[in-house]
Amino acid sequence: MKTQLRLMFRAGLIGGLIALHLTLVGMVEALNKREIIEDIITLGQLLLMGVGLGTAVYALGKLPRERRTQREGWWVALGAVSVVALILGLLALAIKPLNLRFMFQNASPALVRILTFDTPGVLGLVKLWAFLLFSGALALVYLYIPQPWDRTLSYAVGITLLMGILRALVAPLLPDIISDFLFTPSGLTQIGAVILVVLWVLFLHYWPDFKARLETWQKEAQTPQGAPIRRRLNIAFLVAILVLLLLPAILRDKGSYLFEVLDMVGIYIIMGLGLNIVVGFAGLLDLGYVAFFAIGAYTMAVLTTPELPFVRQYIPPMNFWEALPIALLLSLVSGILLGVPVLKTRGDYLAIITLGFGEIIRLLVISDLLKPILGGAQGITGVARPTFGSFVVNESWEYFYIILVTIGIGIFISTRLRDSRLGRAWKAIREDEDVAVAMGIDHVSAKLTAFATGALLAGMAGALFSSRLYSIAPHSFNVLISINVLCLLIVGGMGSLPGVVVGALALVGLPELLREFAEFRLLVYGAALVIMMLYKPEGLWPEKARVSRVAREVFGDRLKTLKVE
Amino acid sequence: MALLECQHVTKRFGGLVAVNQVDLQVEPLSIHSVIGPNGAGKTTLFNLITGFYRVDEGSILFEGEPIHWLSPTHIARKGIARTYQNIRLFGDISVLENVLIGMHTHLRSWVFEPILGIRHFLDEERQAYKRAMELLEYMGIGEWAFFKAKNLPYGQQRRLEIARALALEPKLLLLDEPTAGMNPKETEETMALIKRLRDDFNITILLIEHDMRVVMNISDIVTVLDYGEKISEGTPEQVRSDPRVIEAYLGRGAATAMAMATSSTAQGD
Amino acid sequence: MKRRRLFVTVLLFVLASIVLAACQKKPQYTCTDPKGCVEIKPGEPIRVGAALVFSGGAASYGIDSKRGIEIAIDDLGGELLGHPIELVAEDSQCNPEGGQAAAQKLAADKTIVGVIGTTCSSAAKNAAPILSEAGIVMISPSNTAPYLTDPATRSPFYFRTAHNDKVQGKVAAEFAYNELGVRKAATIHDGSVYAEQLANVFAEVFKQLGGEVVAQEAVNVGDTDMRPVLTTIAAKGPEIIYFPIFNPEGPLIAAQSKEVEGLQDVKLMGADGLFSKEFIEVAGEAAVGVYLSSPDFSAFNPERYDAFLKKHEEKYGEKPISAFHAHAYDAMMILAEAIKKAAVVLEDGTIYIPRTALRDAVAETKDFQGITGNLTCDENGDCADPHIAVYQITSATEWDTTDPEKSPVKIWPK
Amino acid sequence: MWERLRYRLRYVSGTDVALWIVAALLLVMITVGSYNSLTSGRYTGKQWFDFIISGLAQGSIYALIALGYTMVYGILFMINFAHGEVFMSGPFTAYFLAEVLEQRGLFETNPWLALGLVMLLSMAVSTVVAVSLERIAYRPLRGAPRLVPLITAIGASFFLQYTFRGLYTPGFKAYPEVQPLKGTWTLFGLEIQRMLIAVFVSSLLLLLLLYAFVQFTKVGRAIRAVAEDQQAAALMGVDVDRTISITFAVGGAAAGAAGVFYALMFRQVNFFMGFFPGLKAFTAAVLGGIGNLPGAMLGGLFLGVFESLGPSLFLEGLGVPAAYQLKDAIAFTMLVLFLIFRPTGILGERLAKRA
Repeated sequence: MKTQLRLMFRAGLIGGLIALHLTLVGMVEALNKREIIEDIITLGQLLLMGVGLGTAVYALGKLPRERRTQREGWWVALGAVSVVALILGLLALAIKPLNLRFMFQNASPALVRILTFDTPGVLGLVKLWAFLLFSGALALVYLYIPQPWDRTLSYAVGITLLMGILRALVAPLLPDIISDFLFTPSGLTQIGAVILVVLWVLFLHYWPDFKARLETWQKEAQTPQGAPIRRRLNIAFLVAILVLLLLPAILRDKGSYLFEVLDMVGIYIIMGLGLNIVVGFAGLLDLGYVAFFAIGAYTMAVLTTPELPFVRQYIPPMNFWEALPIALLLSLVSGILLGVPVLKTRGDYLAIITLGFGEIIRLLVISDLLKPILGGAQGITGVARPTFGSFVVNESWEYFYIILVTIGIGIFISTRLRDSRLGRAWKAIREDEDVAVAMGIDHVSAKLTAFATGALLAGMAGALFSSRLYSIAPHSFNVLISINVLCLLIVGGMGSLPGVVVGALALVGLPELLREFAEFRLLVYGAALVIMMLYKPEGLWPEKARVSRVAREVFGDRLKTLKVE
Repeated sequence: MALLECQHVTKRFGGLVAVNQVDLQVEPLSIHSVIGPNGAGKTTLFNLITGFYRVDEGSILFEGEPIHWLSPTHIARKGIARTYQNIRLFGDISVLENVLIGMHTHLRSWVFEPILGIRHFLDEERQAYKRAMELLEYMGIGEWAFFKAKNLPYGQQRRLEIARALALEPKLLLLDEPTAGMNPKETEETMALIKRLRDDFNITILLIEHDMRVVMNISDIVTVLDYGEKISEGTPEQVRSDPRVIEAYLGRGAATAMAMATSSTAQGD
Repeated sequence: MKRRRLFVTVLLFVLASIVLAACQKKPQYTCTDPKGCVEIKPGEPIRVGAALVFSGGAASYGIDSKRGIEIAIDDLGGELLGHPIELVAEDSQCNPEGGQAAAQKLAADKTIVGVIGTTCSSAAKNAAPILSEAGIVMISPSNTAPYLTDPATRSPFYFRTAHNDKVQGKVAAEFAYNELGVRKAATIHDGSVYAEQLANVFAEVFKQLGGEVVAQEAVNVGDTDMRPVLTTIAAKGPEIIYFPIFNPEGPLIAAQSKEVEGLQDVKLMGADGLFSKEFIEVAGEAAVGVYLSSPDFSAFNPERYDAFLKKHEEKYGEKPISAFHAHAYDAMMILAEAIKKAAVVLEDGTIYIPRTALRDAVAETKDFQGITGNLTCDENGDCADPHIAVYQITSATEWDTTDPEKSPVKIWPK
Repeated sequence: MWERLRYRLRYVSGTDVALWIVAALLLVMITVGSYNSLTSGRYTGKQWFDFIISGLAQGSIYALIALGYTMVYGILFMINFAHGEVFMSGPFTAYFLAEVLEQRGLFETNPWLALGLVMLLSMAVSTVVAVSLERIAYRPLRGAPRLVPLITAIGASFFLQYTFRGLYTPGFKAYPEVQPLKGTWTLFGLEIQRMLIAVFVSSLLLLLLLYAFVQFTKVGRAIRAVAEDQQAAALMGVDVDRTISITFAVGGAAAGAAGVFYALMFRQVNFFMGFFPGLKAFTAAVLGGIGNLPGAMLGGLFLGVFESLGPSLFLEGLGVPAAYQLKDAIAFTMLVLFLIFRPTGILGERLAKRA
């Protein structure tokens, strides 16, 4: 009994503190403006509901499985949720008499109204309690749903709500008739929510069957008599790729925002691939990676803009293709130049030196000293766009193709180098530099090559970035970019190429879509990083044990007899 | 001519003289052991030979050329490979790749060959993979080729380290306490392996041990260090009976008293 | 097979209901506007975008402006033509990519009527063309870069209620030369587009008038110790230091200049970025005597601004946190006024807002009684009150803009 | 002859040569710049002195923050990126107390008591933040690859920044003035701001206090033992978790105190105020030799003076416009040079060896 009480209060207190944090930081109030399901629930309420649900799940998780559905489970879960309600209720009561607003700007009358569901007096508190009890009870209800359906149903509800939240992404892609029917300007319509849940339940329910069938096809295709199936699968695969490739062109009008986001994700993927070589392969912790990005972007801008009279005296404005090789060359050279001093240092010193380099470049860019060349605080406008004959790449979906090709090249280079002599030298240096050197590896040139390759990719990303934006400003090139790229590597999984893509989607794409909640974007970003590192430090898509192409070729069937780990 | 020659090599750390005026001559194709109690300066000597420490005084010649001013990379390229007392493998990459890294100096490709997928590069890689596998199989750890090195059992890790050093195709192989942490049976196997290595690969081996008895059977020459100074050198028999060696190992007081006993134990081996 | 039938049934049901829903729509108004119209059915909100900076070091400007907009919406009673007003805030950050992304996101939403923003000129450079392309009228509360309303480069749907740097910098220089009679000036900017431009315009005009600019210095946003830069300036012997920057660097310069030898008697002058009570709170006694340029408050009824401040404190529990809340308030009000003018109201309460007509309505704004002055939009999109006054702070504790006799005291034009 | 030369230079690599050339170029630039500045007579001796004084004051603030950085690094070998936020949390919270006290007039009647109370609250808040940070975010990650705690610290830094921004305000809050610290004192015939002296002296005091704590108390011994070798310390009966918590607490308290000084000196607090000083303080810690308490102090002062003096002394002489804008570039260039030619910092590394 005593342990249960303790568990109840513990869970309740943790949940209560999180709820307090969310309300006082202003998240609940801000998100409350967004109705996810018309007239039913707002995002703010959903957030509180999530806290209630989470508290109940946490409390239940600490109980032995078989006792969760007994009376004990009900008491502990609902009790914990009640503690949360108590804490929030106290907050709602205390705001006015204690003048909490003096300190906490979000402890406003509006917040009280939200917490008490617009009902004054005791009734409001009862409503809050009932609301939280309801959300806690959801966790218990989940336990009673029979096996395959519990998961299916909860996933379906989750995905539907996510679609409501990411409305800006989904709705424009659908035909107007459908999207008007399913979505309101801020979220889902009531019917829309029901329909989506039903559709997702059906989809998720049939998905395993479909997947199993696909797998049997694949297996059949590998048997000698499976040639026709193989052919059909290949065609399907090709068609799928083709459709994917044509998708931007098909969606260009509706998806201008989607491609805006994807372009940015793509640019970060290119940078991520470059930094992956430096940090993931060679183990050189570079916190000033933005420097090369800035060099690429600024070279492109300075060489192609009609502005900057000082520069134009000497060089006429170039077009994109003339400037690109120079931008790449300059970033490559700067990679080597910045690499040389860095060679002498290791570990954290390396990190801080590179951080310093990044800052130096940013300060130089913004300075009055280089204003005639780099435009100073005003930045540069009129960067050239890529041209193919008379066709000018202009729209974000058009840039997406160029970015896609660049990503392809980046991945190609990365994979080729990873399994080569140079790649092995990098890995050796990463693992143990002394031993690597004793093996006859020239660590100077290996490190410089890593820096140069990384800088090249960052320069490419920068050139695309500035051309796509048409104008650039020095404030874009701050240390946060370096940190963001590093974080996406780690979130994706250090050294893993698919991890770069996943990490960029998670850390650049998702926050981009939630731009309207930008006040809380970095708050959530920070919390997500910490949670990620605590529970999944190897990343979302860690590098798996691989057998390289050459090994597969050389050892062939013998591989099957070897243990691979 | 000696393959490796140390002339009056001295290394100081602050006030401590770790290696003091050491002369050493390693004859080609010999197994030469350096023994001495803990802290005698054996590993420091290795670090001097492989270029990790700078020589304060004296010189080190390899095949008659001074090498003590070269960087570790270049010394390795001259044909000196080593292992470490506390095994240092590239833990997070596969066993096979560890050996491939050992072959680094014998491969030629750099940035462009692999990116462009030049045929010459691919041939070279295939050869290297085959050779690496042969080495692993020679050391009896072929089946582990695609394991991460850090997940190998301890004994296997020692073997991998030697395989990696052999991949360098060295003329001189430095082994730093290759039997550390092994039981007597494993120790014996390792000694036999070392002897085989010399014969199969035609290399010279310089070996560090602090347990004198281990090396007696296989060594051609034994050098004894104590407090950074060479106190004795010669065939195992000569060294074993040298009173200074006994003193170093057992302490001054015990030296004379135990002289007889020690020699008889040693003979009993 | 049973399962599949269920699936098909549900799918049919969904399709049928969608078709039914689609058939209900009956067009009653034909839109002829080249950029299209926004249709707002009864009960649906009028959605206004706010593309401001909410993250990073400049966030306080954006949040400040957003609060101004929200108060304006409150003052409108939360509704317009019987439709509630909904504010859709997007972070445009303080850089081109942020402006571009926010603009794309807002442009993709066909229900957005107009946009208040952006905060930073660098973001507006990219946002303005995109929103103009989409036919969304855009009024910025705080862009000051001349580029944006230069006839050669401006976007047709772009307007602003903040002062063009060219206007304010010129006024400051003329005041310093003619009124104060100083001949040697120094400028300090903080690397922001606003301050750098203002400082440059000031220096240019000051030189044209015949003065000498002895030092053009710069600090970084986030700097706290200004003594070194002030010592540097002191050595050049200016008679006035013009620092058109923001809080908190501005008040720090004012405060620390009193501690630097040779600067005790030098005149200090800032711009509207510093025109708020916070300046005296941080600068303390050192604020006394500082000149600040700002829209001329005597041109209109200043009590409205006081009422604004009261509402602000009530709603957000604190005083305005930066300089552009009033501009944002006016921007929202101008937009609302224009919507009223341009909207076509049908009998059932449905309204249509033709986009180009809305833009024209904004452009026709004339003598609009805002809290930053009498606003009139010129043909290039500059809507700020052209009357700029110079105020002098005379008290370290008092801040009263309603009474021209109290600090800050209006001293020019007389 | 050639042989002899080659022998002499036997340990010099191409990299070294390149670095020496860069360093020599920089040195020439610095010398020419300084010579021009000094001979141009733009500044009087008093003004040069003023540069140094304000540099010392700013440097003292860096030093105060750097102490926390260095202690944590010394014991855990991790860069506690969130230390700047620990520094911010204290004074930002204590602002509200200060505001109340000012309204009640305590800053007028008994300024020292008021200051003491504010200081106490600030230190308490910073300590709580630092300790919970360690408990929640860092402790579970001990022994993880080095990048993992670094990323965690970055994440925690964002989280804290935006939490406090949400809680209090995204704007600035102005601290009340402390009357006794206004005005100037005359020292050795020179007028110096009282505030500057107060900050400088208290940072020195704090350094001595911390030094004594680490060097002479039982807990301090435990800290040094853990810094030297965690496992060995644990075997010797030192409670490692507790010791690390204490280190964070002490570092946090120091940051809280530093924060109040910062707030008094610059009269304003803001959620972002920890970021740049934090970065600089880390630079200072590295300059002084990370993990080394007196080193952190020295590094901080050094950095402060360099930043303050550098633009006028080096850059202006070379005709650089708006030289002050580049003061951070000078600071970082110096850091880079330092790390290359003396990688262990001014006083060398290690908390354990030198405390």
